[in-house]
This record gives sequence, structure tokens and C-alpha cells, in this order.
Amino acid sequence: MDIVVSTLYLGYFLLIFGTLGVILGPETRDPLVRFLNVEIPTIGVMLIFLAYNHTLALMTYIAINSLIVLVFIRAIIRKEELEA
Amino acid sequence: MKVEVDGGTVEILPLVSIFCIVMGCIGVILNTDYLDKIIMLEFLTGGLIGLIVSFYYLDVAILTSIMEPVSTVILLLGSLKYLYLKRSKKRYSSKLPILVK
Amino acid sequence: MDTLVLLIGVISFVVGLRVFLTRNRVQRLLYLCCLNFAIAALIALYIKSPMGGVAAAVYFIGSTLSSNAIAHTIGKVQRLEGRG
Amino acid sequence: MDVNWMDFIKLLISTGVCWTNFVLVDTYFGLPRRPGVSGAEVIGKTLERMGGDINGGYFMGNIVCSPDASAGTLMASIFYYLLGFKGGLIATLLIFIGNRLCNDPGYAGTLGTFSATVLIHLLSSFIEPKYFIGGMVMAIFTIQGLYHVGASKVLGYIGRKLGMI
Repeated sequence: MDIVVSTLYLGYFLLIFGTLGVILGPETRDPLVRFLNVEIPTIGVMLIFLAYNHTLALMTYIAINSLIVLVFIRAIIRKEELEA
Repeated sequence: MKVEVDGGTVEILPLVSIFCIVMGCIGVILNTDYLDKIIMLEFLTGGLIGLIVSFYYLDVAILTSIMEPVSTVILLLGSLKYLYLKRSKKRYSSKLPILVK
Repeated sequence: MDTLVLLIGVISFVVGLRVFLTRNRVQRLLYLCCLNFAIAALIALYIKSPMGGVAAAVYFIGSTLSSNAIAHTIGKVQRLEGRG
Repeated sequence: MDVNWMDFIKLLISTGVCWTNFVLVDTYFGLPRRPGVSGAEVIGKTLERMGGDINGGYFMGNIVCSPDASAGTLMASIFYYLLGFKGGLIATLLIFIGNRLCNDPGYAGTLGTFSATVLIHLLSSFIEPKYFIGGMVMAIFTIQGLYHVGASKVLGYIGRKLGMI
């Protein structure tokens, strides 16, 4: 099979399976587990960008994604502190 | 570099990368401990970098390789602080009924 | 056919399967180190230009940094669970 | 498909050369004696609890946690394959920068890379440099990927035999 077509279908698979895992995966009551599952559809979107040759979109998406982790982690910790 | 498998040509680096991505995807969702999930996420990102390199996008691959340890270090520090916070809250709440008595 | 690339591919398949199947966390980290070596070698053999060598070196140093961080955190979590 | 037996002989010789190079350089600079970074201590303690040797465990932990002579051998063979002899010197500079990032003194990685470059240059008349890349992956597979307890016992035995512990 061609590499471009297989990358496209792999991206769709990651998007669907990761979304199902976020909604009804094991122990998603914990917010950090749910946030770590959210990383899977992110990588699915990256693979779809890669299959359509959108280089600039892929580069900015990767750079922003490793910075948005900081905001989410800060929010989860602040929520846990306020509920104590 | 190319392996002849009954007529078509299959290359090794995309095969290994696709294998890493599928296995890492299943592993991240099925494990429930934080550190196991982060190790599996590392495994998944290695497959992603291999697949980007096999499309000859070397600048994107170098950017991903630089940005990935930053994300991993932030996740590890956050999970450690979250674990410590949850543990101290559980100890405090287990001590609370004794204070009520 | 090239025997060398096929051999490295078989090694990385075996090690990837063992990363997925083993239960101990430290052994999983050791197998991951071997997989990083194999992927860096495959990148350098796939792209036969000096830029491919630079990409392989940057990938290897980055993955070593994050392995160092994971091992440090495993030690801290073990100390926290052993004490409390 | 025809398998050339000369390829396997070259691969076995390059595996032996790479294994000997990085094990001897790392043992001489005292990797099995004490853990350099705090992650290596965790790996050594865990392998000792599983029934292995603690000094070999420190050795394997130091390979995982900072780019030592093993990473130096791989980088030297890659850059020699791509750029020739002056590629080995560039690899030495890269490994030195990586060692300083991981909070290590960095003597073992730098000297290991330089000695690997000299060895590949001496042997390059009858073994092409691309066999050394496969040889290095085979060598790291026999240590980190096959059987951890036995590998740590072998590394501890070698370190004790050389008198470096």
C-alpha cells in the first residue's frame, strides 16, 4: 500500500480510537488520565496534516501543542488545590 | 534500502513507525498508571518522528525532536505534583474524622 | 535485498513488542533505550545526506534527555510510596 | 533470494569491535563504580532486587540516562558513513554538548567517540562503515534488549576483572 494512503487511514484510526478512549476508557474519572488520553487524537490530527503535505500547519501545531500542556497541567493542579 | 516482497517495494522505516504508533496508541489508553502512560507516549512520539522523517520533512522532524522533551518534562513535573497533592489530601481527610471525634 | 536494514527492522520489532508486553516499569525503560538506538540508525540509513545525520543526532539527544527525566521521576515516586 | 555470507562475517566482526570499544572505555572511566546521575541509581537498585549485579545495573542505567561511549560509537559510525573522517570530529563535538546537557563531566563520551572514529578509519579498507551502524545496534541489543539480569552479571564480572570497582 502507498505510504500516503496508509498514513491517512492511520490518522483516522487514531482520531476515532482516541476519542472513544477519552470518553469511555478505563479510569477516566481522574482528570490527569483523561488529559493524557487527549494526546492521542492530537497525534491523529498531526498525521492527517502530514498526509495532506501541510508543512507549515504541522509545524505550528506541534509547537503550540507542547506549550498548551503547560496551561492544562496548571489548570488541573489549581482545581485540585481549590477543592481540598 | 528497499525490500522486494512479491512484486511491490516495502521500506523498513515506515513499517517500524506505523507499528510503534499503533502499539503506543493501544498502550496509552489501556494503562492506568501515570508513569506507564508517559512511557508509552514517548514510544508513540518516536514512531511519529520516524514517520515524519520518511516523508523527507527534516526541519519538522528536528523541531519535533526539540519540542518533545519540553512537553515530557512539563508532564512529569505536573504528574509528580498532582500525586503529592492527592496523597497529602487523602492523609488530611483520613485525619479529619479523628479530629471530629 | 539489503540484509543490514532488514536485521535492524527485525530487532526494532522484537524490542517494540517487548516494550508493550512487559509489566516492570524499569525494564520497559531499558527496552525503550534499545528502540531509540534502532530508530536513530534507521533514520541515518534512510536519508543518505549530512542533514539526515543531524536529524538522527538531535532525535537521539532529545530522547536521552526525556529518558533521564523519566528515570529521575521513577526514583522520586518510589521514595514517596516507600515512605508514606 | 540469495544471502551473502560475507555480509554476516563483516557484521559479526563489527559487532565485536563496537562491543569491545564501548564496554572497555566505559569501564575504564568508572561507570560501574558509582551512579553518575540519580536515575541510574534507581535502575541499579531495581536490577539488584531482581537478582542481578548492582555494578552492572549502574552501568546499564548510565547508558540509558546520559549519552556515553555507546551513543558515541553509534554517532561516530553514522557520521563516518555520511561525511568521512572529519564527520567523526563533528560527532565528538555533538556528544560533548549532549553530555553537558545531561549534567555529566563528559570525558567518557568524548574519548569513546574519538577512539571509535580511529578504529573505523583503521578498519575501513575491508569493512565498509555502514556495517558498523548495524553492529552497534546488535551490540546494544545484546545488552539492553535480550536478558537484563544475565547482562548485568556479565558487566559486573568484566568490571571486577579489570579492577575498576
